[in-house]
Order: sequence, then structure tokens, then C-alpha cells
Amino acid sequence: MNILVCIKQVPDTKIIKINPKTNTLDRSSAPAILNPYDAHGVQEAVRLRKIHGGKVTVLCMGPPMAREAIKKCVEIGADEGYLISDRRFAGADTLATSYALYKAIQKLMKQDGIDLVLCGKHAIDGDTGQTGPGIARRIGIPPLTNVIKVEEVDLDSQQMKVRRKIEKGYEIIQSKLPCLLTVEKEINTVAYSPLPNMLRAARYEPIVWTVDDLEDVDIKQLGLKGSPTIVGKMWPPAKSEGAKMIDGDVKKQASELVKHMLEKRELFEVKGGEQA
Amino acid sequence: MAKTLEEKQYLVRFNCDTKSHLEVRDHDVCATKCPDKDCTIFCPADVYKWEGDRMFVGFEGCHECGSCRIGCPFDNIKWEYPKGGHGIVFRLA
Amino acid sequence: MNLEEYRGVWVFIEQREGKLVDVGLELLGAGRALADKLEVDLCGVLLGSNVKDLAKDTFEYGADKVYVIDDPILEQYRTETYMKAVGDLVRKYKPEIFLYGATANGKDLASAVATEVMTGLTADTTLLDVNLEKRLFEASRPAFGGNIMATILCKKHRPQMATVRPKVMKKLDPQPGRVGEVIEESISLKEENLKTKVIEIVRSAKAAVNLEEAEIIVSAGKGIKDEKGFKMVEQLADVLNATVGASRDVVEMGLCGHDHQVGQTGATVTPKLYIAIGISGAVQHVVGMQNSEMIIAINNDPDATIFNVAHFGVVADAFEIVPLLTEEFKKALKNEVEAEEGGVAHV
Amino acid sequence: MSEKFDVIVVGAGPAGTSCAYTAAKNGLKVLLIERGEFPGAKNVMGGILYRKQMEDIIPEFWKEAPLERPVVEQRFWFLDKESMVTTSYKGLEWGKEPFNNFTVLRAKFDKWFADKAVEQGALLINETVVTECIVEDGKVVGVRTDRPDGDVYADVVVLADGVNSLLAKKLGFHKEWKPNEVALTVMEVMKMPKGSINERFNVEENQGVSVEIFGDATKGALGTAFLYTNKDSINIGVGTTLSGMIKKKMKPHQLLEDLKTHPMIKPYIEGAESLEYLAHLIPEGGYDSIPKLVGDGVMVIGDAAQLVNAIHREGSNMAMASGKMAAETILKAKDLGEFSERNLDSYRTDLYDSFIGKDLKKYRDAAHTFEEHPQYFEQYVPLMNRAMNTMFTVDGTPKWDKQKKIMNSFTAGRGKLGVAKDLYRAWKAVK
Repeated sequence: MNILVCIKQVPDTKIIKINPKTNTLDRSSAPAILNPYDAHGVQEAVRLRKIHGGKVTVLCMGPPMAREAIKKCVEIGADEGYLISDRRFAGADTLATSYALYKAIQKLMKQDGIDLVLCGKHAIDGDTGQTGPGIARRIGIPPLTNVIKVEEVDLDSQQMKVRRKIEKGYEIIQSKLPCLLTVEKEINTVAYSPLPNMLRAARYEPIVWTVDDLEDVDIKQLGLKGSPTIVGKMWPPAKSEGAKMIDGDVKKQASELVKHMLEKRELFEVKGGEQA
Repeated sequence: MAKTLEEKQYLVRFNCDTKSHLEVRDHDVCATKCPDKDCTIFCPADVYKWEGDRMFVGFEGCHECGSCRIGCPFDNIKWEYPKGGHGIVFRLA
Repeated sequence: MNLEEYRGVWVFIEQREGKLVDVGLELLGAGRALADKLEVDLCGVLLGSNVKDLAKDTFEYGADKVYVIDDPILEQYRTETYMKAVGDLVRKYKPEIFLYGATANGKDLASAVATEVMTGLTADTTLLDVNLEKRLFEASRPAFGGNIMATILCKKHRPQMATVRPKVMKKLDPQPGRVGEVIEESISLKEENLKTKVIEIVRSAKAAVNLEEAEIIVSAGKGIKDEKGFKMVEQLADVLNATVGASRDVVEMGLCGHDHQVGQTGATVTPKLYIAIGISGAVQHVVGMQNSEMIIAINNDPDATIFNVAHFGVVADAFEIVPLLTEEFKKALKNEVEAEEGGVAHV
Repeated sequence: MSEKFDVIVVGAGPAGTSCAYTAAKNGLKVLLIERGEFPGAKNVMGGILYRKQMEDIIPEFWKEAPLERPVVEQRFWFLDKESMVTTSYKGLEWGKEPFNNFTVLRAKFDKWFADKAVEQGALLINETVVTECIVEDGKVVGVRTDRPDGDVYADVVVLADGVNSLLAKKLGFHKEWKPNEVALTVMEVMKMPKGSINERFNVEENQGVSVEIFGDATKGALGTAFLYTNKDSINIGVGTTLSGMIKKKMKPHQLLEDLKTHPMIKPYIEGAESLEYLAHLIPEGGYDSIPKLVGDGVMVIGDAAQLVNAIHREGSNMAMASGKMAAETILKAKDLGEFSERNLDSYRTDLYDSFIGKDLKKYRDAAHTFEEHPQYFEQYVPLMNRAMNTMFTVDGTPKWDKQKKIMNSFTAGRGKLGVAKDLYRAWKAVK
């Protein structure tokens, strides 16, 4: 079973700082990491390979330093990694990103054939979750998003069953292979990589492709040019500058607090009243 | 300018493990034998906090300097390095 | 692409098991404002099997027209069928703005449709507006883990699409008797040609703890001391229909499981309301919750750092104020319900 | 069977990387294991990198290494509450090739240095903790890491795991350090515009200043404070022996805060923005704390071996030199085909014969002297300040009377004999 995992290198948004003057990302404040959801994707691919055999390949679009993210995937257990890196990819939104990845996937499909494509649920810098379904639409395979469990893979009948997380529950959906899954963190725990993988990753050099290595590329669909969306203005969200303290006796404090909580009235369901 | 320790700690990047790498071997020792509780004073990150009747170990903010292990008069702190890649991550000096 | 051909504001009306989902109605509220500004119709898109009757409800909440495709093949959400249906409608009727709820299926659908019709899509928006002069949709959203707000524009492609977070936009008060136009369309797919099939849908009210998606979190710190204190926090959470969070100390004290933990070693949360009870505000906790929309802090120490990030604070003994808060809140909701019922009786 | 290397080096700081670099450059198969996210992620120092020992490893490294400023002036400040006596040396020859020393930011520098070792052929793995040495028949044959399938083997294991030196301790090479064998130091990196640095420290764009601060900075405890200029930031820190910290019940970060707000220091850092706060131990036991350095298949280098000259604030240079010496010894042992303690022992003798052994021996009593006799820090620095004040305050008192008054003030507390003893003792400790 040949599995392709699409990954992304992202700034660690947990610790990121915003330059207050320009309202842009202070890149030096946040190191680049493998998108955490993608790590779960690679882990799942490695798990499936263990059962069904085959190969795990990762694919990443990004600057040369994104090689580090690919090496991380090799630590988790990926067999091979491709980085598509070219200035002409820069400034891509999700539509242009899915196009570039699709072009690389086409080439990889010709090379080895691909039974399954995995993506993280979303990247933590953009939080969009749009690239995965976009890729699936371009390849013409079904996207199964928010997957929390692979229930069954039957290579003979080329079918798989997965559990998708939906509001207040889950659904089990069956799909023909190949298909594309985007995975949630619940799907697995990313293991602490074994030492032999660490040694292999330390020696591993990803294969780097530029636009010229891909076939039949419509340059207009790449990068900034191929991106319908652009970022307009950016501003910091209103942050508390210290709490407004509520004085008085406990009774008064409590009733004041309730008043403030009710500013968020829409959050509170009236018990028993089922919405139409 | 960071004045309080809290403010200083906000400057530091921590990639915490879920499991503590610091452990008080015997809580009774802290409670009964150690009136001074020096670790709550000299720890540069205030990892150790005595809350009335129990030592709380806020390992997430640990700088991994080792002072507590060496400075505990009762050798009562089990001290290990956090799992590889975890714990404090200095960016500068 | 001739942008002038594209007119009207569309909302995807999500239904689950034959019932309308709130977010669709919320989006009608938001869409109404946009449509009025642009002086165009507000249209709903309703797909499913035996769902036609739901259309009339959408008129009461502000829709002028509803495009309906009622076909057994659409009974359950599947990307391949819904993407095709919506794609066909967009190509035929050419809306300029198209909103979807940022639910599991809403996001899935919007992403697929964006590629299907080759247009821009902005995810998880929380603020919507139009620039009338340029007739441009301005969709704004938190980015980089909530550290910044960004407005995303889609200048040269139509429709301009966005998914919108549930419970951000407000439903309009329903206008009983308000009517609109139902436009029925059909879908040309055959079941045997499809690649996917929904086998089972399981919904349970009591899902596992999911702090990261919770909208209200009531969180306990070591100031709540013991089991009794934790119970008290749980009771408040219950009344608010909130998820219970905790600092690491509380987890370590064995009062709840690690899945409740907020902060560096637990979940990073961005609820709309975060109530911190007996939490001092150590950095390892605060980084996990500082981007919450409204933070209320209760602590008996006036110098607790939690007050630096909170919006409202009270210095009080948790054991006194929390039960009181629970009661007061119950009362307030009850009064509201009675007032509403009273109101209905007068009509 | 796990992979086998010629050398496994534990810890990618200056010592470990120097060793890995030298060994790899000479054709050995080297594995360098670092527990941090990247080399430098766990490493702290005040920020002075000495040119000589670095140059011995990478000639003309200053042409490409990420350095901050070459230091052209070394200042000493003796602080009292509201005054200070200062002395300094500034020499422009230090600002030119081959330079004397540099200020550096460790996270950047160590990463660069480790990459250099990788270029030489060393294999670097990060995020991996070595939990113990694997010992077979009394010989170290490899290391056990905290990873699954985590054993890896080598002819020689070099322990460069830093001040805590857990691995050498586990091998029984030394006991747990005592609180007076380590200094607890805290520091902040503070952002400051280049212009302000140049103006306040009276230097040009590419010139740096190192300031060593004594006296009130440590409240009389044995230790020092420092202030170093980077390109557009400064490092400010303070440390005392852990025993001193415990005895005086001082909170380290409070000590740092007091330093930052000290009236003599404050104007220098006014308006600077804190970027990072760091705490670390420095091994300051000196000559008598050096552990067993060599065993069958194992060597100890750098901070793990207590190789720090506390009086002269030197450590990273000794770390590098020891790493290089260890690698050279391994190369010789490789030729002999055996890595027994006997064949590796020339590392120990080389080390003791080098400036490391000699300097540490020279100051072997210094720390203990100053710790046991707190008058040096508690009394003489304030006395120096008062003496200067007395001498230079123009108030009509004849200078002869002033000198007499100063002499009296020095002997008032400890008597003439006491002062003489103190002087002799201090001289003996550092002679």
C-alpha cells in the first residue's frame, strides 16, 4: 500500500509573537516546526504500512529549510520525502497550494502509484483545512475529512472505512481507494521515534523538485498569481489590559458577573428547549 | 522590561512534556524535616511552591539548571532530564 | 471572469437528519445585512432528501429565495454529491458571496466547492462586511492561533466564499408568515457511480471532553482545594452547559483526568467565555487560554497574575461566590424564559 | 545489532562539538547526541567566546561564525550601594584580526558550530537524552538513550553532558556536586538599539565591551555579575555559589532585578526590553573538583569535568581545548587499536599539563578562600568605594589626613594584622 502524506512546515503558533508596529508575524519569535496534525498523518501512514506493507512518502511545499520538516517525518518512519521548492510557489493561498501539490502528486502517481493520500486536518498557521479537500478534488478522488479512526482497509476490493468526527458524534464512511483523508489528533499518538529512525533521518536528504521538474504546469495557477485570496489589513485582537475588578459584597459580585456572562447570551442554551 | 519572575518566564520558550522530570521523593520529608524549604527560595524559576501542606512542583517552567538536586539538604529531589527535545528551549544567549 | 454577472448573497443551509442546524439560520442573519447593503437577494441553498418543507423556515429567518435539491442521493452529506450539486448551482446562478457554517461538513463542502469552481475561500471567519465602493466582500478571521485578526479579500474571483464560525453571528427574530421563492433543481448523479457511502451516523449528547472546541469553559485551579471544591466548579459548568477545564495542579491532585487540562501541557483553548476559578495565572496555564474571548477570573489573592489577562475579575473566596454564581445564573435564565413565555402569551 | 561508531559524543556544546569536529575531520565515524531541540537550545553562558581555542579548531572562524561583537574593552566595576570604583583596559588591537574574544549568542553559535562538525562528517542527532553508558566487563561500549531501540555502540564514549554531569556521576567518576562546587547564575538578554549601545559604552559599531561587576551586585556573596554588549542587545547576569545563595536566602531573579535597578547600572540599560531569561549552573569547584577523567572506553570533557576558571570567567575555551585533546587522544588510541583507560590516559596528562591544568591549579584555593572569608566581598569593596569618596571629595581636608583616615577605615574592622592576613591570603590564593 503506497501512501502519500502531504505535510507543511509552520511557525509554532503557541509561542508566536506579533510585531506590534507592522502587525505581522515576528518570524524570529517562533521556530518552524512540522505541522502537528501532519505528524499524526505520517504516524497513521506508518501504522498502515506496518499492516499492509508498501511505502510511505511525504510531500511538502516550502522554502529550502522545510527539509527539516521532512526529516522529522523520516524520524517518525516515512520512507521518502519530496520537497517542492521554488520562488514561483511563493505567496500561494490554499487554491494555488493545492494546485502545486497536485502537480507533484501526479508525477509521484506515475512513478509509484498511490493508494491513499493523507493530510493533517489543517495547518496551525492558517487553520483553514482547505488544501486537503482541494487536492482531492483536483486528483478526482474522494476527500474524507476529520478522520479519527481508520476502521478497515481492504486492498483486494480497494475499499476503506473510516470514522469521521462530526458535531456531537461521528460517522462511518466507506470509500473506494484511492481516497484522501485529513486526520484529527485523536487518530493516534505520535510515538517517540526509535533511535534507528533518528539515525536514518540525520543522514537523509529529501529530494527537491522545482517547478521545472513537474509536468504540464500552468504557471498562472501557481503562487501569488494563482491565489484568488489576498490578505487585506491585519490587526491585533482586543486583549485585556488587566481585569475590570468587581467590588462589593459577594452577592453583588455574583450578580454583576452574571450580567457580564449574559453579554454572551447566544452561548447559553435554554435547558430542554430544542432548537428548530 | 521584565520585572517579576512571571514576566521573565513569559520570555522563555518551553516545550513541555506531559510527564514531570522532577519528583519529590518523599513529601513527608518536606513537611516534617525541612522548615526552611530552601528550594522554594533559590530555584531561579520558582518551580517549587509550598502551599500550606504540600510541595507543588511546576516542572513546566524548569530551566533544568540542577540547583534543586544539588541544593536540597535531604537529597529529596529525583532529577532527570526531560524527554529528548522537551523542556526549556533557549533561543538566544 | 466577468464579475458583473455575479449577484446575490448565498447561504448554505445545513440540515442534519432532516432538521435545520442553527448555524445556517445565524448565517441568514449575517447574510441579510450584507444583502441589504448590496441591494441584492439573500438566497439559501438547501440539499437533502425530503427537506423541501424546511425551506419555509428559512424565509422566516430572512431568506428571499431558496434553491432546493431534494433527492435521496443527498440524504447524507457526502463531499462528492454535495460538491457536484452546489457547484452546478453556482455555475448556473452565479452568486457574488457564498457563506457556509464552519462545521465539519460545512468546511469540507466549502473547500471542495472552492476548487470545483476555482475561487477563493476564507476559513473560520468571525467578522463579515462589504466594501460598497468596490463591491468587495471583507471576511475577517483570527489567524496564527488567535494572535492576530486578518481581513481576507477575493478581488478577481466569484463567488467570494467564507466559512463562518457557529455562534458568532446572530439569528434574526423569526417573522412568522414571511414568504419567499423556492427554486427546485435536480442532480444528475447515480448511486452506482459514487465512490463513497455513509454507513452509520452516531450522535451522542455526551461526547468526550473536547476543550479545544468548547465555547464555554469553567476551569478549576488549586485554589479549589479538594473534591468538594471541584464538585462546586462542575455544578457551575453544568448550569452554563460548559466544559470543565483544570490547571495541571488540579489534575495532579487527582481531581480530574488529563483530558481536562488547559495550558502548556494540556489543551490550548479559545472559547468565547473562560471562567478561571482559583487559578493563579502561571505562564504555563495562561498560554493555553489567553486568547479566549472573554475571561472571568475568581481568586482570593488580589495580586494573582490571572487578573492581568482577565477581562473581569473578582477577589473573593471561591467557596462563597461559586455556588452563588450558579444560583444567580440559574435564576437569570429562568427569569428570561418566563419573560419570553409571557411575551408570547401577549401576542 | 545496533550501529557501531568509532566515537559517540554526548552533548553538542563547545566541548562536545570540538571533540566531534576534530574526530570527524580526522576520519573517525562520529555520532554526536544532543538532548535539546537543536545544539544550543539548552546551553547558557554569559556570552564571551575566546578566540584562541576556537581558532585552534576552526582557523579564522570569525569570518563566518555568527558572532556579536569583538571585545575591545574589559571593565571591572566594584559596586557599593551608591557608588562604584572602576578600572578597565581598552585596546584597539583587540578589535582587529586575530581579535582577543567575542560576545556571542549561544543558541546561534552552538548551532553553527555543530553544523560545522556535521560538515566534517559527524552525524548529529538532536532531541535524544543519553540515560546511561552501556558497560560490559567494566568497559564502556556505548550509550543507552531514552528512545525505543535506543542503544548505540562505539569504541569510545565522550561525556560532554555539561555541568550536571549525570553520566560521569553514574559511572562513579565523581560524587554529586556540593552546593559550593557550583555557581547559580541567572541572566537576561535585553534588546537595545545599536546606537544606544555604542553611545552608552563608548564604542564603535563593531566593538564590544565586557564588564565584570563585583561587590554589591551579589550582596557580598561569593560571585560576580556581568554585562556584555551584543550587536543590538546586551547580556546582563549575576551569579553566586549555590551555597552562598542558600546561606543568604537570596532569590536569584530578585538579585538580578536588584542589579538591573542598581543606580550605577540602571542608566546603562534604561529602556532596554527583556528578550529572554536564563538560569544555569557553572561548575566552579576548580582543580580539586575535577573528577576521574578517563576510564575504559570513556572520557569526560568540558563542564562535566569541572573545567572552569571561575576567577577569570573562562570555561568555554577550556571546554573546547579539552574536547580537542580528547579527540586527539582517541586518534592515537585508534592507531594502537585499543581504547583502554591506559591508552586514553594521555588525555588526562595532556590536560593537566596544558593551561587548563596549570590555571586551575594556580587558583585551586581561590574560591574556598573567598567563600570562607566573606570580608573580601562584604567589606573591602565598600571600603574601596569609601576610600575613593574620601580622597576625591574636595572639602578642605588635607590629603595627608585623608590618607590616614582611609588607612584607619581599612584596619578599623579587622585590625592591621587582620588586613595584612587578608592581603596575604588573597595573594596566596591567586598567586
